[in-house]
Amino acid sequence: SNFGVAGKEVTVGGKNFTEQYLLSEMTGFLLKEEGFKVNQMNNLGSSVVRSALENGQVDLMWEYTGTALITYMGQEPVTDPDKAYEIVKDIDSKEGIHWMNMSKVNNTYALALRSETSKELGIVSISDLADYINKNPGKLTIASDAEFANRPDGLKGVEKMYGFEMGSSQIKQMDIGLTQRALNNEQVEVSVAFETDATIKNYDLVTLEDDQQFFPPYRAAVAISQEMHEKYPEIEEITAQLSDKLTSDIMRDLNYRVDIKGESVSVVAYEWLVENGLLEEE
Amino acid sequence: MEKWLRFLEVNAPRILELTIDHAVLVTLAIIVALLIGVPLGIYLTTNEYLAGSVLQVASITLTIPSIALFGVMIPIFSLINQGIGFLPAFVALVLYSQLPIIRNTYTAIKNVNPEMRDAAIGMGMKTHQRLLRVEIPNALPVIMAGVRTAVVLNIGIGVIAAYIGAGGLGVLITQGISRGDNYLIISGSIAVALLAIIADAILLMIQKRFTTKGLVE
Amino acid sequence: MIAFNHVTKSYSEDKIAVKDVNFTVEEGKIVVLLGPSGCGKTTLLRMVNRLESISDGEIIIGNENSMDLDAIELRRKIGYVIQSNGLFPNMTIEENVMLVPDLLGWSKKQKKERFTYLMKLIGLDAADYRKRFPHELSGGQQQRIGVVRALAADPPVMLMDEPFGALDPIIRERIQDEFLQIQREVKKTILFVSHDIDEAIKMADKIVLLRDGEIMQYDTPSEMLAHPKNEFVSQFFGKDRAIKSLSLHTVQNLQEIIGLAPIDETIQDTKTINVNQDLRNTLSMLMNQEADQVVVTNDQGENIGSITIDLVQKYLHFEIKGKLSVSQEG
Amino acid sequence: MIAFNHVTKSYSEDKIAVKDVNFTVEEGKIVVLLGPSGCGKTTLLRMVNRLESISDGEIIIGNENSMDLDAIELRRKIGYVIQSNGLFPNMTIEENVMLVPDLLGWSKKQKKERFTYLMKLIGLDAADYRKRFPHELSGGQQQRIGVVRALAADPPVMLMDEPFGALDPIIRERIQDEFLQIQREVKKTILFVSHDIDEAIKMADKIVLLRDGEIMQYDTPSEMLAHPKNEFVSQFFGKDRAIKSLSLHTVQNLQEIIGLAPIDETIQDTKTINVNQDLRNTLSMLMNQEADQVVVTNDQGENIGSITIDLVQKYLHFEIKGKLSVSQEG
Amino acid sequence: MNSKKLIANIFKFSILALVIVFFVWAIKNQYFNYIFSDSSTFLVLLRQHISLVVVSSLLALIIALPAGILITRPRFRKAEWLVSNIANLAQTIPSLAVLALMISVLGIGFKTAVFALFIYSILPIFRNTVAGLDSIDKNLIDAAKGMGMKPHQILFRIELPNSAYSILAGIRTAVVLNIGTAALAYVIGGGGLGVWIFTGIQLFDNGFLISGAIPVTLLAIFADYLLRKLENVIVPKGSRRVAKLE
Ligand SMILES: Nc1ncnc2c1ncn2[C@@H]1O[C@H](COP(=O)(O)OP(=O)(O)OP(=O)(O)O)[C@@H](O)[C@H]1O
Ligand SMILES: Nc1ncnc2c1ncn2[C@@H]1O[C@H](COP(=O)(O)OP(=O)(O)OP(=O)(O)O)[C@@H](O)[C@H]1O
Ligand SMILES: C[N+](C)(C)CC(=O)O
Ligand SMILES: [Mg+2]
Ligand SMILES: [Mg+2]
Repeated sequence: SNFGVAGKEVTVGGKNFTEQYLLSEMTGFLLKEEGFKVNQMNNLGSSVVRSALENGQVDLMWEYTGTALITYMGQEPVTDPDKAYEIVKDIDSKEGIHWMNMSKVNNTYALALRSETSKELGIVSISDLADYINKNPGKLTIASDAEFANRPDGLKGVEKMYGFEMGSSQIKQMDIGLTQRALNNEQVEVSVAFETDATIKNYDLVTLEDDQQFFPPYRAAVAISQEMHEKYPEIEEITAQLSDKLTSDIMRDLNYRVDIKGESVSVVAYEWLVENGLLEEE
Repeated sequence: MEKWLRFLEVNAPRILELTIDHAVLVTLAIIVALLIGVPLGIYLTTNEYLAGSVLQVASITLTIPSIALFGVMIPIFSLINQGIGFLPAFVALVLYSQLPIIRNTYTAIKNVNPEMRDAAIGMGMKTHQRLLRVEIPNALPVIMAGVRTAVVLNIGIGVIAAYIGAGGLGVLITQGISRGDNYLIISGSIAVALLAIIADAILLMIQKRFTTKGLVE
Repeated sequence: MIAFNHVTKSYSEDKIAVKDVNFTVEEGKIVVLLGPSGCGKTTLLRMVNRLESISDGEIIIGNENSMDLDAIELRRKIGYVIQSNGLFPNMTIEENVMLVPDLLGWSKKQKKERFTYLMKLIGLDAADYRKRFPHELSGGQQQRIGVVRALAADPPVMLMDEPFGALDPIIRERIQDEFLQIQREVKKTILFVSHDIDEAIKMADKIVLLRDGEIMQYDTPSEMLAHPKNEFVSQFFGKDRAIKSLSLHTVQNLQEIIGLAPIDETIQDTKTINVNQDLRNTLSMLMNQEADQVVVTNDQGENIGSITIDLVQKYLHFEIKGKLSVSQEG
Repeated sequence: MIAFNHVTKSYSEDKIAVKDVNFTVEEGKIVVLLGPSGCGKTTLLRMVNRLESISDGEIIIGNENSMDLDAIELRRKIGYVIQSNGLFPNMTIEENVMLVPDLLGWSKKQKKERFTYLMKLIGLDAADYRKRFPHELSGGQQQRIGVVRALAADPPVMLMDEPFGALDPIIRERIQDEFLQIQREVKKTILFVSHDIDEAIKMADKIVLLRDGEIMQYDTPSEMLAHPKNEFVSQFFGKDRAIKSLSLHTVQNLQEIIGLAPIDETIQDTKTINVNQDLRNTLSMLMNQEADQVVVTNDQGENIGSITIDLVQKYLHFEIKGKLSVSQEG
Repeated sequence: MNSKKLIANIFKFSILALVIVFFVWAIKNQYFNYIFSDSSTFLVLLRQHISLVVVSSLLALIIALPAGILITRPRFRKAEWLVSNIANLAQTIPSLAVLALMISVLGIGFKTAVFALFIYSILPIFRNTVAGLDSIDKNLIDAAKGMGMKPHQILFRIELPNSAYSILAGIRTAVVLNIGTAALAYVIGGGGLGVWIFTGIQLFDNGFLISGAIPVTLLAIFADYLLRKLENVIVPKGSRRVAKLE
């Protein structure tokens, strides 16, 4: 049934890009199935959902290990995903947040170029990019969302590690959904991309090799408030069904259906859950 | 067109749900704004000194860009752990409604023909009788105009509330932007516009219903 | 009765609107406050129902000091008519007229009866007008409603501030007549503000002529026209005040005091005039020499005598110089 | 000169505002359009400067058909004063008054001189008022500015639509007198709308009395008062029109036509009256019997005769019935 | 009387206190720091913001003012009802949507944002122009015609000066609204101080938020103030009072 038993209520938080809409929606479906009344608080910046989780406005969310490690906790990048997960889990246990169900989805940041630009300028790695920019300052512009432009694991960190700098007027900031479009429309030369983005393939873009391994792994996992976890321990099992099955490729595929084919988030989420036997068709 | 039908078939329940959220947010904000603004507007007619400063403050409030006000609400309300969602959006909308409601109430009561007021006093009406029987009825059309302005304004501004997690129709539009989905954007905008038009029409009906025929010129 | 005892009103130290005013409006009489703009008429009027405070002196209404009464109570006992009629546009005619009775808690039946009675008084059909709104009435009708609204709770005292000021001269005259008719029936004690000399002469039992807040003269209209107390009064009423005063008298008054001339049956070219016609119109007719003889008829249409310019002049002389001089001549 | 030849104006098939109107305003004269509200006065006036089109007939101005002239040219040659004075709130008094001269391209110096001259005409200080705005003036002052604005480019013809309608009676009378004074100096050809009988009588060389768009009578005021052509005219001017007409004449007029009575030196109780006093005030004085004899003095203060009610009556009779009847009696 | 003044003063001081507390809190927490530490970015964003507003407002003025004048001419009067209603309907479309929909037409970036803001600013200017011209006393027009003024003379010497107050109020509304809406330009890559506001919201970084939001707010308040001052210059002294009385 879709009707929650009195008191069995959770708020699922979500960030402002497609993968997150999908993850929240799928989680919501599963929880509803188990008799929870589910509130969604979607469409938020990373740190906003995070602080909502901290202060109890949000009960659980899908978070990425790398994001937590660097942006929230200010730690050094860790290349091993399981190690990273443990560190994050450990630190957050003191914050009243419980991590569980790390999936195989690795949605890391990437820098993308149009493949023709890449060929023309001979840029295939971020080091190439840094070289080019240092030789031709002010020539390339980058499309980024507000987060990437300002996060320590974002542009600032990349610049620092690779040793280049983009002037503030070279950084075109916009909604995360539009960066690849801006690139494709030749309004910028570089854009930020997510590894699971479907648009990369679709637009004939290439992602630059992170040859100095700046970006840590960004494994999607469930972060839930300790309180909620203790109150409803069954949530761990419910969400495990998802984390067990999801991979970056599946995520990319689902993103493709939403972003490129224009299907509705809930339809895509619902159909996938049904196809994979997590939900019975009504 | 066919695409639209398919889109609506899938999304209609969600659009409806968000529309209701949006309407509830705005309605609650307006009700609270009315409870504050109308008595305040009436009181201001008796205190010129205060009227000047209150109206000035209210008019400055209205110049604050909506995204800025919503944004500033986050750190402030985080102090009580309510940084995102309904409460900050609600408070921002109440603030935005104050100017049209206070100003229109104030000017409407103020502009009630002084001779009419005189006649009422001269007939031995007490202050509350005068307010209820003469001043408010005659000021109603102008007060309602203020309410209508506030409602239409709030329905529009409510869209921005999606950025601080308050839900509502802004969700459709912001997701539409993120996902480059014009169907979402357009359906969201049309829902907002319709909501505004319907709300305005309903308020106009209420206004006509409660305005005695005597005031219809 | 309204008595003003040494009433003074100062809005500020150097703005004294009313200065030491003393006069009494007797029971059932109309006293008109007359004077140039800004002389303090409205201020004086509004002190009676305490819309303005009294700076000094006292106003006695009935036999109580107005300050001893509760302001709300006091106002409900005083009918108040203002220039622009002040009808409430949001209320129907009935609601407007019955407002004070309503505030006083009259029963529905009482109110309905009273409304019907009042509307009859001003010659409007109660059923027809009950549900209408002020804006659906002509200016003249609105003014009448304004007057009966003030009469609604049958207050012994009425204050009227230029009640007919906004009307055009023709309708204005009609309403003045109508109002005098009503007053003959209801006999209120009325304080009436006007700045129109003709209106004052017509409506007043007595006139208070004000200048700069001070009473210049308090007298009956004919006394004031005949014996202006000072230069200001005489100038205010103008050089033709004798002619103005003629409108205060009818042929009947003349007949009663000095009698009419006999009718000369030999004169063919005659015109007739009703005995109730005022002397101003009569004189005009006589001056015009529209006929060689003007015969006076009574209400039954019988000829009761003839009238001449000489008679008018004599009558006026009598009115002005008093019986003494008439008897001297007579 | 303005001549109306069979002028008709219909706003729609069944709304004929002006019907076959014929009359001529002679050079330097004031013709007053008089009549009840809605009778077509404004419409008639506005056809002259083509603010309304003419449905039928023609209007000749000077000796040109108004339709043959360019509308803009035509209007610049015609002064136009409207009831609400129509001063432009965004312009100073000087800019308002000098607008037409400005449009006509006068030089700065010319304008300044003209402004000073015009302000003097209405007794206002040019330097003081030059930079003020209309809202800083009283109603009466605004009205005066409205009049001189129309006079600014010295147009031979003036149209005035109830120019003094908005003023209170006392100020109104003062401005009327002032305007007549100015007219004596400037001698414009004036078409003047009024609905006030006294104003019409006072201002007009001739009156056009309209009803429902048709001319009821076109005559000098005294003719119209003495010989109303029909029931409507006679009712419109009222029963006391003989007395009204007295204000049109002075003792001087009477003296010229029927002469004064000799002075009886034996009578002690005399009052004097100036030969320029109007007969209405004179009659009032005589009726009042303020003295046993009223002696007329000329401007040099010399006594030139005495006056009696009989003389006034005779004079009026002469005016009404013409010389014939006087000589019969004389 | 005294108690009323007292209440008014209490209100004024509490508001002032609130504002001061806010600023003290913000400064103490170094929330304004980005303005100084990253002043080059701040200046870029500020310049972008101002250009967005100025360019779009000027374009809107160039279109809306003549359109308002045209629609109030006798020839087009009949269309006024229709045009005004369409304009009012358009006003109910949220500004964010107008920005978003322009992407499909013009792509992403500054030009798109300018165009959307321009579209959005036309309405208040148009509406106030029409209202201003309509509210002029018909007697004035009559007097002007009667004095032999030509239509263009009436327009420029009577109608426009006397509706200047209303037109300026429309421009003021448009500009203030515009400053706020321009803060949304970030979403479509149009730049402006909205970038910092959104950064602040998404990163929950009060520094970015306040360094973006407060300057935008001050910009709006300042523009409002400036345009009010402009009234004293542009609106003729004589008609200012008349307009304010309404
Ligand atoms: N509230 C007030 N404050 C200060 N002065 C006032 C006030 N009300 C009236 N006055 C002044 O008091 C004087 C008398 O005013 P009032 O209104 O009584 O005159 P009025 O005779 O009724 O005049 P009008 O015929 O123009 O109505 C005037 O000089 C007026 O300016
Ligand atoms: N534009 C118009 N369209 C239709 N009818 C009109 C128009 N203007 C005036 N009328 C009608 O023409 C008639 C004459 O109007 P006009 O304004 O000339 O009267 P008036 O004598 O000036 O009246 P008032 O003394 O009230 O000013 C009236 O019945 C009026 O209703
Ligand atoms: C997973 N990403 C790093 C792409 C975005 C985030 O942290 O929200
Ligand atoms: Mg008064
Ligand atoms: Mg007229």
